[in-house]
Amino acid sequence: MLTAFALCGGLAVLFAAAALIQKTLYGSAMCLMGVLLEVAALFVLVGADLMGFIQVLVYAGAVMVLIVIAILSAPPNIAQRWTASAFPKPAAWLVPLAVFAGLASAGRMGGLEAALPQAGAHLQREMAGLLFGPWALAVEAVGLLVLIASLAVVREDA
Amino acid sequence: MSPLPAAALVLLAAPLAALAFGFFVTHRVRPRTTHLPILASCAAVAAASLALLGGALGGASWSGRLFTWISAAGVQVHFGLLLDPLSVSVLSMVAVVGFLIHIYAVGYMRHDAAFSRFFLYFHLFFFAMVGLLTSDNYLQLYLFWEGVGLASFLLIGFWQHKPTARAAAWKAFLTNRVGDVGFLLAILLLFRWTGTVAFADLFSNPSLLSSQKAFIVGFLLFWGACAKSAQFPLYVWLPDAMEGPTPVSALMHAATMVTAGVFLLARSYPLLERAPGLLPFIALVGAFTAVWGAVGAFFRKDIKRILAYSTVSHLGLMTLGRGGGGVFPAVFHLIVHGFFKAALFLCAGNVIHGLHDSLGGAPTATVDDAGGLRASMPMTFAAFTLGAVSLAGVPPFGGFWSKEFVLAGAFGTPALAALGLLTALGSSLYIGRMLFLTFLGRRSWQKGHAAHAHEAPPVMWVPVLLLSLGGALAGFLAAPLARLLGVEPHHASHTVTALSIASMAAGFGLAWAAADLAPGGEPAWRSRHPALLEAVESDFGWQPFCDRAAGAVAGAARFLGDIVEGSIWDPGTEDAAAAFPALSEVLGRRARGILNDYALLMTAGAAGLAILVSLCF
Amino acid sequence: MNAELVAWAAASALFSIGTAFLLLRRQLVAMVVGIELMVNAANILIVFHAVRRADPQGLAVALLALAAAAAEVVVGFALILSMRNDENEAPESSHLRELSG
Amino acid sequence: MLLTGLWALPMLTAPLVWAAPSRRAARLLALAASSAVLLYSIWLWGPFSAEEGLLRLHESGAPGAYGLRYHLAVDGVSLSLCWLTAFLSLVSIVATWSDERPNAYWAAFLALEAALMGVFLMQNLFWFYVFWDAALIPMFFIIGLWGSGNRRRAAFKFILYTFVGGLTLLLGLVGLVALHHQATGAWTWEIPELTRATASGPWAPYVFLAIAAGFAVKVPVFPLHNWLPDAHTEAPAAGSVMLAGAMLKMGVYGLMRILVPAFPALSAAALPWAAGLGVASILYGALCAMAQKDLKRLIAFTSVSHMGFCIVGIFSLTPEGLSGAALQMINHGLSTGGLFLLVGFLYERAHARGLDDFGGLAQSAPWFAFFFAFVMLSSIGLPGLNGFVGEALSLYGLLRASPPLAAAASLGAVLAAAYGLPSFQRVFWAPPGPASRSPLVRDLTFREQAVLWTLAVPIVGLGLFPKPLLDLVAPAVQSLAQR
Repeated sequence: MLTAFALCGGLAVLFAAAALIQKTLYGSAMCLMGVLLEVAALFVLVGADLMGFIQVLVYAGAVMVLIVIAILSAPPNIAQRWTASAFPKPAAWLVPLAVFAGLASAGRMGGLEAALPQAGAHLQREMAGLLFGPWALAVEAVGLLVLIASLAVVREDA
Repeated sequence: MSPLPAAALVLLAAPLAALAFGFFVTHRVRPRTTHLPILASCAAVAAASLALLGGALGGASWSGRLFTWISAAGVQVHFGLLLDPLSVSVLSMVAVVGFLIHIYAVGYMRHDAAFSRFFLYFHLFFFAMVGLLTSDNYLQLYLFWEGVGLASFLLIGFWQHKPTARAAAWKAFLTNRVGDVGFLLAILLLFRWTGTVAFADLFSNPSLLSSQKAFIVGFLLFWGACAKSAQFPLYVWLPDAMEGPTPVSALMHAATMVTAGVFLLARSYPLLERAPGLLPFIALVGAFTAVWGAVGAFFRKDIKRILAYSTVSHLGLMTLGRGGGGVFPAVFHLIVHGFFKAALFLCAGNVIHGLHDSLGGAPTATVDDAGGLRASMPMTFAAFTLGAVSLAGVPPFGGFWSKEFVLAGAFGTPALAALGLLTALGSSLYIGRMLFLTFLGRRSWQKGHAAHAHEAPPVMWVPVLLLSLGGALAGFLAAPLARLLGVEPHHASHTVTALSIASMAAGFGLAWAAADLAPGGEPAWRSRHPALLEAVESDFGWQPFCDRAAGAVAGAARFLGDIVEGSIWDPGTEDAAAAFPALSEVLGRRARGILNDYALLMTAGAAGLAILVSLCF
Repeated sequence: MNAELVAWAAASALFSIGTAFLLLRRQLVAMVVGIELMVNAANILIVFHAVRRADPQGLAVALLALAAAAAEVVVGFALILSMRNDENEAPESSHLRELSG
Repeated sequence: MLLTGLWALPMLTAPLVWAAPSRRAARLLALAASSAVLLYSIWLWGPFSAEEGLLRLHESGAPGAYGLRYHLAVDGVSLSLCWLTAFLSLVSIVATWSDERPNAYWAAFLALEAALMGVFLMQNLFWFYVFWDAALIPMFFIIGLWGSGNRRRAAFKFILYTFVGGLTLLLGLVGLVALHHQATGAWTWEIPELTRATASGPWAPYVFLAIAAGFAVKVPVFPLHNWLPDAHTEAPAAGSVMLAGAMLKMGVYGLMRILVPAFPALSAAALPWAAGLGVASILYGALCAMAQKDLKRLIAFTSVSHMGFCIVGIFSLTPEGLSGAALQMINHGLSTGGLFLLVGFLYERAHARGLDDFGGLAQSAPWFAFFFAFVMLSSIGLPGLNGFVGEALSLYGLLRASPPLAAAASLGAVLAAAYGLPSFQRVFWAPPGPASRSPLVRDLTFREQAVLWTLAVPIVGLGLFPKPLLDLVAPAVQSLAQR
């Protein structure tokens, strides 16, 4: 299990890196889909099946569709991939590296448990209980947010 | 010590009251009468001091505290009066001589537009000196010491329109400040080492200061006295100081200013005594100054300048007396010198006054301008002759006796003795030359001038005659003064007397030979040695050196004030401020409005902050 | 091998790659992709630790975050599409240069 | 509520003055307010001496979060500085009475007075700093709006320089609070508490330096003095009086009230440096003054020289030196204030202040000459006038701490004569220059003379009877020296 977990994590990172250096937006989008699916797999591997399904549904499904539509509605521009920054490019590359270094050092690497945790069946039930019980207001708020967001795509002249 | 009598308070109260009344009332309402309250105050001070002198001769001395001046932790200074034999004896001379000079000044300054202002300054001078003499601690003495300096500044520069007077006034004050720094440091060191500056505490307990500390303090005090009393390195201001009106010179040279330093040394004698090697050093400086002044006086032509250098010389003698023979010779010579020097200066004033028309109103005269005045100015001539023989030390006049005591003290050391005899010779030499050229000889002033020399009015010659008589008869004061100071005067041996009389006589002889009485003509020896004359004129380079030193400080000031301030500090701060707009210009060119750049800066900033925080905790 | 190390490493790498998108890619769509990567990185950690602690609240937060991220993508693309006034070019970060309002 | 009145009264009157219906009403109101503050501050001596203890007349609000609290109290030093501020405010207002100044001018002086009072009264660092920086604002406008020729540049230089100094100070003060928190675990901004437990630790020297630099800019100490000559020169006469007379004292007061008590060990260790800088200020200021051709600039540089005596007095850490510094603050306020007033009067008449523009004024304006000489003599430390006592005590303190430095500092007395008397001679004795021939150069008017006589009284008084003031500051000074 742990090997599978590590494999999926590694693949997700590889896909992300590939997305970064793709020349075309389509390529990036496809690589992103790979990342999203690998993340879903990570969720399933720790026993959070529900989260995995939702990840596939919402991200790998709905959001990807949105991205593809956004790319489609603009003319392709393959010549230019990187931004015309005012700063030298190596300096700009250093910042993500610094972020990685900072995050990596902040986490307790090789921390508490070596084994991969597994969510019990009750955990997702309790989550549901939370969402529809005490956290109902938050769920309602997010639902409202999604509704308003969907209104945003309505064209002004429609 | 008895409590202060009323007369003691008069010493300070009368001049203060006179000054206030003169400044606020007569100076505004009737400026021509300002001298009246001031003369009254002088008379009161003279009477009070003579009364005190009488008491002191009866064995009394007084001291008292008036109020607390400064009180801060370890520094406790009280304002008080100390009237012991030393201060009373000098005070009496100062009061009497000062009073007579005040009277003389009424006549001398009668026609000056600033008559009233002159008297206020003049009396301030007098007041400061009286305060100085009666102080009971060093800090209070320092207050009046500086007051004397201030008054001398005002009076030397009294004729403000003259650039030389302004420069001389400044030079006097500045040189005195150079000395005062030493005095002030001595006072502060006394506080540090003994916790007190009161004379009574300091001198009653000899163990307060170790001999090494006494040397440091004594040396600094002597440095202060060097400036006020015109001793060698710091005498430079005194010859210039005759830029003021003549009564000022008389007061300054005889009574008020230059005697202050000698008085300070006399006052500090118990302290100086404790310092090993200091008294011989002082004596040596004094002897050197005495000869130095005598040489300067001999070559000068300006009559006031001759007298000024003669004062330098005699102050050197007093210092020599202090260093060699204790308090008595110095104080005695100080008193005698006060009388005859005042007389001589006032005579010079009479000469200038008398030649006023032929000089075209110049404030001073040279020996060449005068000549043959004995007939037209008989009273002045008489007074001058009395003063001159007294100065030269012709027996039995006053100067003879005081010089005997000084030389007697000095004869222990051959070098001092030689210098002392040389001074004795020099004194008669320069004063004889001046006497011969001014009053004997031919009347050079009549040639080409329509005007005539005339005798001064009685208000001007009576005080002069009295002063010169005082100087001549001052020999009688020796015994009472010695009794007053409680010392057994160390009489000179016959050898010393003979030697000093011989050198005096030789001096007069040389003077007669050196003074070419032909009118207006330069004696042949003068014209043969122009380099020598030039060297003497510049005091063998010492005056120009002092001027250059002052110029160097002024140059440094200009360097700092103009160049460093103007081209380092100002641009430094202003350009530093201007760097910020320049920096924003540079950075602004980078900001081209690209989203990624802002994201970059934001992320970099957040990451940097996170790293900083993680490092701190 | 350590599970926590894997989770941290993957999340850190995803997050910094997302940052790189944001800082270096020219197209606005790609920048949104970067943001998605960062959200996912965060979610990985939240879910991992929720499971490890058996805390349902963590899962609930991850779920809500996921929904909110979806909404944010929608709004983001709506903005990108509406700013597109030049028919011949893809929307780029350099097009948003001037404040007006 | 005794002390609040001292700063609240001018602060509340200032907007009224600004809003007054006419210029006449505005300046009358300003006069009334500043006289009331002066009388009130003098009256405070009664309640002050009725109390016991070092800090008296405590007045405090409820403690707020993070130790922020409204807390006022005075000791001898701050009370005497309050008197000085009130006195000089009144003097400045009366001295510029004839000017047709707008309402805002008078209001600015009251605001300045209020801010200065606040600095001297506050016992809470936070409020202290608020007033510290608030004092810059009215002074900025006084220089920038009503100054002479180059006023803009001077005003900006003034505010930038002193504000940067203020920020350094703020950094240091926050550091001090943090150090105190580290040591005791309590957050407080109360000055008495901060100074009771002495700060230490590896960061303490940096905090010390930051605070010292912040105060040193205001004093100003030698290398940080550059804002002062321009600001003093371009400010209007009354502005220079307040700037030199009262505002520079903020820095010295801060050193005495905060820096030295909070870091006694470091202050003692800093003695050679701090006193060395003080001596450098004395000599450098005096030398620069010698070279100046502009009277106001000359006096400005003498301020640098005189404030150097305060520095050496404080860092000698002896009761005598500290008393001297406390006295020197008052003395410098009086004598330099007086000199700036006199030059202001001269400038009002002739619109010139160069040394070479004048000459021979002693003939045409004898009272002018008298007062100028009088105040100048007090400034160069003639014994019998006020300047001497403070300088001598500071010098004595330094002598106890470091004799060689004291010897160097005493040369300041020679240099003082070298800048003071020639400037007097040039203006009053030398042949008349272009400006002194102007018929506008008249002698002092009655109002001007009245102002100067009121200055002359304390100048002589403190010169001959400084004991009451020395006794007033003695407890504060003793407790400081014993730390």
